[in-house]
Amino acid sequence: MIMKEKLNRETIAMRIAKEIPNNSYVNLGIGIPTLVSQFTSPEQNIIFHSENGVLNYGSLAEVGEEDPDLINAGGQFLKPTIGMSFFNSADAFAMIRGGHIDISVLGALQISVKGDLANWMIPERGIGNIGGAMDLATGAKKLIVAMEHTDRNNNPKIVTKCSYPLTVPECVDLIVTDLCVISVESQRLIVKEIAPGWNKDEIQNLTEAKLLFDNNITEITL
Amino acid sequence: MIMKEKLNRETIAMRIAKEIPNNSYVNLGIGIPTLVSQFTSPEQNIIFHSENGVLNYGSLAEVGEEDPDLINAGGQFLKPTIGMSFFNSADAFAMIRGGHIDISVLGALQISVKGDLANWMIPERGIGNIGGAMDLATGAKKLIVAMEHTDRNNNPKIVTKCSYPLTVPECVDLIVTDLCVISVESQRLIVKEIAPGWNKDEIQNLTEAKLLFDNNITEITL
Amino acid sequence: MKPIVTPEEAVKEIKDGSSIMIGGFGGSGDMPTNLILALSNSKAKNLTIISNTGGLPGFGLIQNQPLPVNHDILIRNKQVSKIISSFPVSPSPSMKNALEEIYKEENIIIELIPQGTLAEKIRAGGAGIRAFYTPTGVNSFPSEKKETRLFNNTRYLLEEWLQADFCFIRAHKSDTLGNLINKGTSKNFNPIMATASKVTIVETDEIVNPEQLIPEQITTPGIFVNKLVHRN
Amino acid sequence: MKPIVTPEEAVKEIKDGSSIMIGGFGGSGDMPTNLILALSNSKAKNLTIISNTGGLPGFGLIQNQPLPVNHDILIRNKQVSKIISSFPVSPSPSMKNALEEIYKEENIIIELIPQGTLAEKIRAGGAGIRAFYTPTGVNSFPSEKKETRLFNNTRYLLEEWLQADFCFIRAHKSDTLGNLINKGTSKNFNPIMATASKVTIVETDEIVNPEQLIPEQITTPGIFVNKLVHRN
Repeated sequence: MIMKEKLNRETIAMRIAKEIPNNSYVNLGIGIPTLVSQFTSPEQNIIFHSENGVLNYGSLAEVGEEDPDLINAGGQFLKPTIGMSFFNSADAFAMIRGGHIDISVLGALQISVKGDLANWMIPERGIGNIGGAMDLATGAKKLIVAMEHTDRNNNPKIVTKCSYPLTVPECVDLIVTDLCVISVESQRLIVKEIAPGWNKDEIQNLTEAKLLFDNNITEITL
Repeated sequence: MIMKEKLNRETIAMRIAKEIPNNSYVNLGIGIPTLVSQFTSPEQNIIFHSENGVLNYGSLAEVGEEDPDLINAGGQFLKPTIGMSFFNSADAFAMIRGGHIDISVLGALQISVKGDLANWMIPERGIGNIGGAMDLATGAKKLIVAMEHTDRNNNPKIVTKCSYPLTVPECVDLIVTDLCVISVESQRLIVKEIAPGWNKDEIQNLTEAKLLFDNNITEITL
Repeated sequence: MKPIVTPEEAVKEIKDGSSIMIGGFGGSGDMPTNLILALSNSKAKNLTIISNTGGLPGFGLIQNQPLPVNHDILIRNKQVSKIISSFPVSPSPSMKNALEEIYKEENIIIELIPQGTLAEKIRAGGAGIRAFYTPTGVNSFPSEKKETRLFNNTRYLLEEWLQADFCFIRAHKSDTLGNLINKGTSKNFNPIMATASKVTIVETDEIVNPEQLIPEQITTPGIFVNKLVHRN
Repeated sequence: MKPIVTPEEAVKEIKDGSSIMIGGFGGSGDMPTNLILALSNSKAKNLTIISNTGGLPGFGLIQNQPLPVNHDILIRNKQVSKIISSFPVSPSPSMKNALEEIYKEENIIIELIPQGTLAEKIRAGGAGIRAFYTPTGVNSFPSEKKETRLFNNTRYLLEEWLQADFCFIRAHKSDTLGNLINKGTSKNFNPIMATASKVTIVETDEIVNPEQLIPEQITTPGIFVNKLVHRN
């Protein structure tokens, strides 16, 4: 197979930023999701939530200006931002579980054709981290997954049935990978957009799950 | 029956104040219980809790200095006091239900020989107020009842079995009336102190429940 | 940015049969009086009101001040078919509120709930906790019709969450993002009701820019707020 | 007035088999490091540790700063027999913490709980709520051994409260009455753990007189606090 160019992490984040309506409350997971906040504009008035207890954080702190009492759930240091508010972990998850977060963006190890999400444990490791992912995938109104289409060994991550332990079954709404944008609709995976230079067969070949392709499929636009 | 002098409301409150160990967290109900805070000293470092969301309140506000945002659960206006803290109703009752309040002082309509408390409804009225009493009688480590020994028509309020609907069964630890101090121990009522000028028979005659009298019974001391 | 509306605009979408949580502890200065007044001037009927009291006009009243408007007026107006409350009537049987006067002939359903259970049900409604086991009410009034369960030989009562279509709450200050500050004892039910209602409408003394609030003093983050009404 | 003690005095009553909640989100400046260090110098063994992570020395670390002490040291010392956590090991499999290195040979029990459920179990422990129904974890890992129940056709998982013998928490400021203030994102698990432990020990940057705290900024009222330790 020719090694064609895939989207980089920033481009995946940029594409996801386009999905976020103005005035949304959004939680970004560790990894690619974290990058999404760089690609939204202040005019969109998007409020970012982090489950360690902060709403309305903005940019990251400069090196030398880190405050250990101003971090996000990924352990990154935040800049003090006008409009911030702080709360304890019970209240942070009350927001999530209570349905007050509009969009959660998470990474994934595997996603099944039904939209099952597995992202907390690689069985070979024998031990995993759940963190806030299970609550976010359960409670957020919309769940977007940001990930590479395949793992490091080119094994498909979008599968017929997850072999890794599930985080939440049937929870994913949209998948943005380095190859395409997939909408999960009634337990079917519908490819809506494809990365420049790639075609349907190439993408299906890197995917274990059966993909459907939208009639109005387009190139990924940012 | 000769109309002998009973203790007044302030004296009942004063006797209860003596029961409160230093450094206790104490919730005072409406009526006689409210008066208790007048008879504790600052050196005792007693912290008063009110279930509308305040800890460490002190004296009442003077007329003309009332602040509608500084009240207790009885609707009385409070003076701003050093060391106060404020919280919402869920947190106020987390303190009560979670066992963090050392002493609750409540009024009562009836108390049974087993220490059952009835204080939320007179059946003839057809409708009653529970307020915070049920949580307080359930959650406080110690429950003291402050009340007149009989009702306005001289009917006993300390009864064999409550005819009024219960607030909480078997919850009362100590009863201070205008006639005596009664300790509830293993479903028995043991009179420990008697008001000056009264004797055992007179008190039993105004009580439906069977009373036991402590061997070391004394006059009520303040 | 949260919309700033008049009380009349704020209550416009409240229809017959809506449920409304009303913050405040009792009945005096801490109630969202302008919102209640606007609702009393609307045509909405068959409302379910969830509030700590059943409307106590004299509670927490400063001497020589006029009786403040509270939800008593909605009951007197016959706009209410059900009330969920811990303290529905006056502490004194001789000073009847509207609810006690008319609930029988108007068939108003009164659901009486211990205050801590009411607060916890509302918090659960906002926090996505479907139900919980509480020790309060076991073997007394509310448990008669309710499921109980033993944990380690202690019995607890099952209570479900409580949610509403709307809530009217009070704030001392709001910023334009809907972050709220309540002074002193005026938090009470306001912050938790904001979490448990589909549409949270805030009657606030002041509306300021976000830089004018101290983040650590915010009692209700804007995520729970939908509309702001400036109290005059 | 709350007693002000040294870290060594504070941990003296912690015995073999005690359960200890440790506040902070991850592993950097927000942990009660002096209390953990004192405990690591004590003889207490077979401890149960309840904390968001299993001890992540590098988490939230400021560049070029030394690795801060956290409960990783207790595990490495073999003082821990059980850990209850949502994020027990390093995010990267190649950077193992002590727990991942030794849990098998040391038979350390790891109870893995979703972070929101962990927070809610602790809050419930402090609020006298014996158990609750949550949607999180239904049909995935934790539900395998757990009871579920349908409410209106949606399935929820039953979770019980969590309480501990001790907790170590952090505060930015405390007054002599034990009222605490946490800055910024340093609330996290601290205020709720304070409510759910028999003995709450606070490691605080400052201890001031009560008149120096703004009541509206207090995040943990003194009612939940037993001992204060001044961080140097």
